Amino acid sequence: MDWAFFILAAVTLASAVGAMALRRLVHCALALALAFAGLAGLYLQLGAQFVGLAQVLVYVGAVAVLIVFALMLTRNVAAATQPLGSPSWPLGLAVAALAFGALVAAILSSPAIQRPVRELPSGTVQQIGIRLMTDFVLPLEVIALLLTVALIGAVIIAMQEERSRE
Amino acid sequence: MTPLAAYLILSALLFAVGLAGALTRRNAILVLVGIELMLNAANLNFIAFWRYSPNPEALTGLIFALFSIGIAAAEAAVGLALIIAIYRHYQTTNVDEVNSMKG
Amino acid sequence: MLGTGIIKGLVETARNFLGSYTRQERLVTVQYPEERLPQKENARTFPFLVYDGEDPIKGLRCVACQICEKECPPQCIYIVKDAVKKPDYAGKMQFQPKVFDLDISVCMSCQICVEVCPFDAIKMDTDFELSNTDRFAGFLLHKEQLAKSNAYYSEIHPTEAAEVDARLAAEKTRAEAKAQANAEAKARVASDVKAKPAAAAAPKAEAQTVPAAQA
Amino acid sequence: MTNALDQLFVILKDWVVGWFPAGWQPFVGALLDAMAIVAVFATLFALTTWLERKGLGRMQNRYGPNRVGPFGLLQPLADGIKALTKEDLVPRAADPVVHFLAPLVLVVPVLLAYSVLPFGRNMVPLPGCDAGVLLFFAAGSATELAIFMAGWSSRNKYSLLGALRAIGQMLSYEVPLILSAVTVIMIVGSLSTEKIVAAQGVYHGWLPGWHVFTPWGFAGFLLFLVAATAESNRSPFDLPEAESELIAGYYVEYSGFKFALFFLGEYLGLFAVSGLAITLFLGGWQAPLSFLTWVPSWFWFFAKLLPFIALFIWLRGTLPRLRLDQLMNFAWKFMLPMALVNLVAAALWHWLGAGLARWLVSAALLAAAYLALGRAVSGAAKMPQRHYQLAD
Repeated sequence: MDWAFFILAAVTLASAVGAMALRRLVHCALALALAFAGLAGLYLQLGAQFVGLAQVLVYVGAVAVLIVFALMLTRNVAAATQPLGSPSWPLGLAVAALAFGALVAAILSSPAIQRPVRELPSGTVQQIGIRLMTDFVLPLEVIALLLTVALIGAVIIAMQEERSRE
Repeated sequence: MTPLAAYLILSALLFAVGLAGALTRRNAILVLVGIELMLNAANLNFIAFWRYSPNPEALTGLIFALFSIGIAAAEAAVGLALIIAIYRHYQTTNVDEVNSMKG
Repeated sequence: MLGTGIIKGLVETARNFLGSYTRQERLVTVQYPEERLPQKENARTFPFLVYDGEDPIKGLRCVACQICEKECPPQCIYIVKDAVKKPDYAGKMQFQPKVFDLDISVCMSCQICVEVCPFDAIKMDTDFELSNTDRFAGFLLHKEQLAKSNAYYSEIHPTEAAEVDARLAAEKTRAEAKAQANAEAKARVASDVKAKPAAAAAPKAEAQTVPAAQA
Repeated sequence: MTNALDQLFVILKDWVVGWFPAGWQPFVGALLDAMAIVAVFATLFALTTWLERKGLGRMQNRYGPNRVGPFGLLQPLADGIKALTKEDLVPRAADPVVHFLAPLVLVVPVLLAYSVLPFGRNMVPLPGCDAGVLLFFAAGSATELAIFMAGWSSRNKYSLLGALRAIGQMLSYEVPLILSAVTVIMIVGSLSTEKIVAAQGVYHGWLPGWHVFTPWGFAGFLLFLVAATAESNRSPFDLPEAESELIAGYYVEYSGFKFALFFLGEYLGLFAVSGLAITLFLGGWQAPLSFLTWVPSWFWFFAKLLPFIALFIWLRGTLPRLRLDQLMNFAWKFMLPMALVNLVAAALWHWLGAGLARWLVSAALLAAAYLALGRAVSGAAKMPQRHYQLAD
């Protein structure tokens, strides 16, 4: 446990709370991007260089920008006057608190956290690549297919209205 | 507290924040943001378990996190496309107002 | 083929780039404060008042007739006529402007004041370096600032000034001739009171010369 | 002697770091690296603004700046003083926090990208970074968010329009940019910039074994160059800024030092991406001819960087701005297929082994793809002959 972890954890949590609780939607999206960046920092802290950088590239570079674009495309004039949460928000908070309590109870009672801490394992890009191309080649192909299908599907869903109007 | 427990509790907190947001906010895009946060909390779990596992050479946690990032990207793209399609129909992204089955 | 146009364009700009170093005539820029283009003769900026003789205020040709003030489309001229006649540069008694103000931030350089002035007293300047730190008072020019000598006028607009000078000189000689004729006539009247036909002819001649002088 | 000159800065850094207690040394070393990068590239930025204005001026048969100092060399200083002393205006409707953060979010990741560029032998600020190229692109992807922040927080339709244009353009051109870099990663087998440079350190006789001297490397280099121009919003892809239509795009509402920061970020991004192009395709700090290896390695890096800057200025002076549909068509209908074909060509090159066959096969594949795609792209833009009633 060092300072880097606490700083990154505090930044990540604060911006995650901001992403969920801020009034302006664009502020939420920007806070989300900061939370993603904080998580990437935590991954780097854990020695997962490749995943951390992929996290920045995919989440900060693509998903956050996508969300921002969606916000721009669905500008809601009435949103400013409406209340922030849905009417059943105390119930939602209670469910979340319950889930958190259950998770913490499970974590603290787990034997896994008592394992001795080992040396920083090396997860070089080359090792990841070799594993991806040997043991995990089928999941990789499936993911590739899924991404292609999702891309085409997203384009078709977003374009549908346009075509039926013509 | 061991480092693994700290990472796991942080991940649980992130998950709870994401869940609370997804359940309480009205805007569909923010519901999606909450889901993204929960997915990221899961990713943090994968990586933390990889780091403190008895045999990290297998790299299973890392590769799972990579797959999860890929799937989350696909999910975000489809989800946002759906939200835009809904917005075109109803002129709103408020999930409480989108309650009729007719298109 | 794709890309050939880009290469052609790159060659063209490279030729211009190198050419600007080897051939001086390519560089058309005039390095303004040090180098200046010769002023065009018909250039005009804002009006100024012409004076004759040495003293700028005494020698003003302006007689405060206020025609330009009335004609000015944006109404940038303000004149207060002096109550008494004062001697001009030649010692002749004239009405003169007590105040002659011209706001060059309002003036639109239309030159109508020059067209209407019957005394060739207001002309267009060519000075364009008028920047000022006071944007209100700095651009309201008084008659001290507006007064510029006839020599300056013939320097900036030589052709026009020559015409004006010739015309004024002709008027002057005609006026002098008339004055002389008048004086002679008076003398003749004084010496020969009985010669009535001659005395009657003199005012008639005077009446004829005045329209001629104005034309 | 030559070795000492080559390692001059490394020795200097080690000497300074040696003065500090052991616990501080990594921190001090990193600080020194960061200071050196900021100092060198900020100076280069100042020099480039001068070079750009001079060069553009000469291409248009003008003098360019020649008032402040000899040959106008102090012009960047005057510009800097002007930017620092100008009033910092924030529009009343603007979102003050986001408006303030946007220039910082733009400049900081760009500086982060420099941490993996090898400026010379043993001169990588972040040595041993296993995923260097990935870090570069990850840092670059944060600039899109900064541009959005600037455009949105200004509450100005021009800036928002410029920001959305910029993001669309950067997302579209990031794909061919990364794909053209992937060819090099595929051949070298590493994401580490140090290993990529080391792989190009072989000489065939006098000639260097740079990647640009292979068919796939040449095509990849050109694709990378075009995509890099678009990524850094340089002319002819400067339509997010488009002075004549969007009056400066996403940074209309910025003034004073924040505006200067945007300018700085843009040029630093340009240098960084040029540095990556040098690393990937032009052998990094390797000497261009085998008998020139005695020249210090850092000299070669900057000797390669300056022609890049000159090329970007030259392109800016030559090409008119593209229209938005032309821009997108070019990205998706030419750049992307070409980058994919290039991947195949690189794979074939690797597969066929040494010999004449791999040269012929990959060159023929790329030439055929270029001709076909080029015809498709320029054929679509061909317009019927126009007739003008009154002019004829």
